Amino acid sequence: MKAIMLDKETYKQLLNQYISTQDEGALYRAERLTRNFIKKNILPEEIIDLHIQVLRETYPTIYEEMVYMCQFLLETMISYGLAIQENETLREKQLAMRTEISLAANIQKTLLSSTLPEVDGLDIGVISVPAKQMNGDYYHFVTGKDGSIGIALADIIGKGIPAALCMSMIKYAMESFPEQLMNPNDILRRLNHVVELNVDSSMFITMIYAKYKNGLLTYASAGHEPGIYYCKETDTFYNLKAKGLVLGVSTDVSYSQYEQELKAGDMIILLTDGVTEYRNGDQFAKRGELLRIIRQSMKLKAQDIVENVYQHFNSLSEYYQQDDFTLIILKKY
Amino acid sequence: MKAIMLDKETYKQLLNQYISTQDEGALYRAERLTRNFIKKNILPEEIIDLHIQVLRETYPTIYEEMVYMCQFLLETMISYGLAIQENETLREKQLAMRTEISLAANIQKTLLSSTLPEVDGLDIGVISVPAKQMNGDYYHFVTGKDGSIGIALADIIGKGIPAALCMSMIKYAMESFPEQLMNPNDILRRLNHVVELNVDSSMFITMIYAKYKNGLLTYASAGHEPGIYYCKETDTFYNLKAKGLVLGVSTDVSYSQYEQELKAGDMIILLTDGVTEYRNGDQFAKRGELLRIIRQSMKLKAQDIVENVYQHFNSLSEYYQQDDFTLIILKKY
Amino acid sequence: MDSQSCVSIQLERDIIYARQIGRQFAEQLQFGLVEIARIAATISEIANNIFLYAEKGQICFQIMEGTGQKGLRIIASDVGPGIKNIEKAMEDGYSTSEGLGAGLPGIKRMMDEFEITSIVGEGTRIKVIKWVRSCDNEG
Amino acid sequence: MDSQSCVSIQLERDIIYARQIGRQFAEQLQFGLVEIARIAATISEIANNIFLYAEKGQICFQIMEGTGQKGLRIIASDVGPGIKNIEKAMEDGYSTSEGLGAGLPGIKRMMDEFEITSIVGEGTRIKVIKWVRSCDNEG
Ligand SMILES: [Mn+2]
Ligand SMILES: [Mn+2]
Ligand SMILES: [Mn+2]
Ligand SMILES: [Mn+2]
Repeated sequence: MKAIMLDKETYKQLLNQYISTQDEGALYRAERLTRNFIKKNILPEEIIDLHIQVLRETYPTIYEEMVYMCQFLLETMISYGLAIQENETLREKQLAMRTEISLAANIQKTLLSSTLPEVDGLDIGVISVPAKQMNGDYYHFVTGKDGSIGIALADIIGKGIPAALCMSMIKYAMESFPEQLMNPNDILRRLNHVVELNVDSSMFITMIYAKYKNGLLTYASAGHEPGIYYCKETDTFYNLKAKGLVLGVSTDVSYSQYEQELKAGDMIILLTDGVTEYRNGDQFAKRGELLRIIRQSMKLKAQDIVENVYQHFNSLSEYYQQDDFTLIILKKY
Repeated sequence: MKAIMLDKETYKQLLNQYISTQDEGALYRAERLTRNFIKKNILPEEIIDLHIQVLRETYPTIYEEMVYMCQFLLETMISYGLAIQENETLREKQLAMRTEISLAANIQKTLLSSTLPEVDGLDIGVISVPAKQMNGDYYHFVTGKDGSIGIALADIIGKGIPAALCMSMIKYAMESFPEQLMNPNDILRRLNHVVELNVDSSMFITMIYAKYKNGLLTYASAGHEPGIYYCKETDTFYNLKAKGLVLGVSTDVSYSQYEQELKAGDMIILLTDGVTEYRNGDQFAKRGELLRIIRQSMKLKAQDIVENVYQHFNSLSEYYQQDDFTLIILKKY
Repeated sequence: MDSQSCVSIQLERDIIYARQIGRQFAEQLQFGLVEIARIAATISEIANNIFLYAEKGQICFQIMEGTGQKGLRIIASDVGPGIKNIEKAMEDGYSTSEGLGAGLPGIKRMMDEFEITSIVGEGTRIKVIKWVRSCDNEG
Repeated sequence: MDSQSCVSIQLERDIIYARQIGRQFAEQLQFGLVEIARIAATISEIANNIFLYAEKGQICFQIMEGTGQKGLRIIASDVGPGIKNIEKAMEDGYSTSEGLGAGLPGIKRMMDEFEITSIVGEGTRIKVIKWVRSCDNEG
């Protein structure tokens, strides 16, 4: 209370100084002081009150009308004062929300963590970096009893909390499927059903599901960003063509299943659109840029390649990560 | 732009009116107008500008010092104007957040919905009403292949989005347990492990898990609000005593298992603390009040009883639902 | 002036009259300019609340004199349908009908004490008190 | 006065000097009182930004005369460590060091054009332009 009184005295001094000298320094210091006023909840109407006081002190014989003018102004400022006070509450709420979301993001991280499976002859690398706090990309590895591995990679269209909940539903649904049904097209058909039933039509999901066993990759796609096959023999990258409707749009959808044989030195690259549609300044990258970087680091371990790719993009000076970024690489050796 | 100019003209007229008559009506209308100004992003500094204009028009021979005073004031108001503009953005963000959370709440609802199982000789009723948008209570029914049913009722300590994610984890974990392990104490022991591993230590969960088969209720509790047993023969309510640590606090915890036989006319009441710890004005209800209402409607179907209880509390004039409210009643017939 | 006074609120000009009465009480209690303006704004808000949730009501003023403390109590009451969700009405950033910062949260901020009771089907009553502080005259 | 002028910013009194220069330019361009005050406030903000992310820098003023449009361009630059997370610095309700509403979002609101480039390890450059509107003199 004392301190506030002092602030107000300072303000009056600055005002008097300005009246006699029109000094820029007084204005500057008044600006600093006002910032402090706002923090201390001193409102515009109180500033006007100070002015009335200075007015009366400086011009004891002033027309009463001029005081009325200031009183009118003071009344006007009440509404502005209220708006400013609301601001503070809104800020606090926003801060609380931030804390809550960061807590939720942590839970999501542990909830959706998936350990890399160990498969003979296959080197696996994966990186997934959310654009905001909550990740809307989802990947999961399953190890089958027959020595096969399943790889799910999904992108939830829609962000934030709803996407996170939706993702945990997918994970839960997928784990509840009986293992003998673990064919990519079956899994997508069933997931489509679950998503269609449970999720608002404004939200949908793209997914690629792949199964690897003994050098053969079987996969199906629900409208997902196409994967890439690197053929060592021809030293060429090919798109993994696959047709299929995104999950959650239509009730009964069946998915085609595709195959790709892998030989030593071949690679499979699975990704979400966040990898190729990043923005660098005003430019959007093409898949070509991705392949160039992969080719440069092809000799490395799969995990090093994916990290290398992310580092490359992230280090671009005008890179701005708009979307969640997930990249999986399988290297047959 | 035209409209804003007009507003400013109106303001000047009101000001002039007030200078000559000190009329309350002018102040009142100025207040209305200012509200509109705030919505239209006319800021306090612009109001001061209007004042300077009126000052010059009304007193053409005014001391230049008085204008300087107002200019000083105008400069001061810039910071307030900025704070008010921020307010608008914060409001928009808050609105967006609300929409997101209501979307998430919908997903949560479908995600966590559990259909009532059909069991011979048992009438089941359940109601679960969240205090805010997201529900931090969780219940789930499982039907076993052996004709038994499992009932899980949990209360996540912690609210909002993190609680919702946590809950979907519990659901997922529970469904992944092999059925032969479906004993209440085993389930709690395993869940404790999952929660301990995955969830931040600031969040924990109370849970009661009960299994019903052929007139016998087996149950275990992890620090949950005690259930209630109604014995028809003695026409008396008894607390279902059970000891056990809340989930997520310690690594290795084992839970005791308890039994309660049910005869025709007997009831089991499972609840979360939101049912008994609601606030009515300044008073907190006791369990006694709950039992009084249940006794009144005991003859009804289980679903009608639980709805009746909620309606009763909700209709109290000063009732304020602080916590999520979940009530399950099993009636043996 | 009497120490109690009521104004019935049905038309917009009644608000202006209520503000006048409230201002007179406030001046009598020697509130500072800022506090007087806040009292007037509060009267607008609670009158507005009457229009929002009922058709008419009344606003009563009473000077409070207690042990060493003086203040102005304002009670607004109506027999309208009542406010269903007070919690929401009290939340910041929620009221859209009025300018930013207005509504019930605004009243609460401007006054020293605030109390609202609303019974659905019976009506709403808002009680506020503004206390005179010894340093009020100094702003 | 020349149509371009730079002020180096290293001490607090340099801010005051920069505001003075900026104000002279603004008066020369016949901006209204409100806009002049906002230009001065912007100068404080960008100078403050220099202190926040670097030790020193400079602020340059340039009168823009184009096809029927006149304006004041202000460029602040430093060779400090750069701003790592511009996105966050641009977010409302985030800056805690300053009063509510200040910081980069505040500058953006006060000016007509706003551009920031920051390279980590090289420095930061903020360019703003305020255009003279024909009705500026009428507030
Ligand atoms: Mn996405
Ligand atoms: Mn994406
Ligand atoms: Mn809870
Ligand atoms: Mn609870």
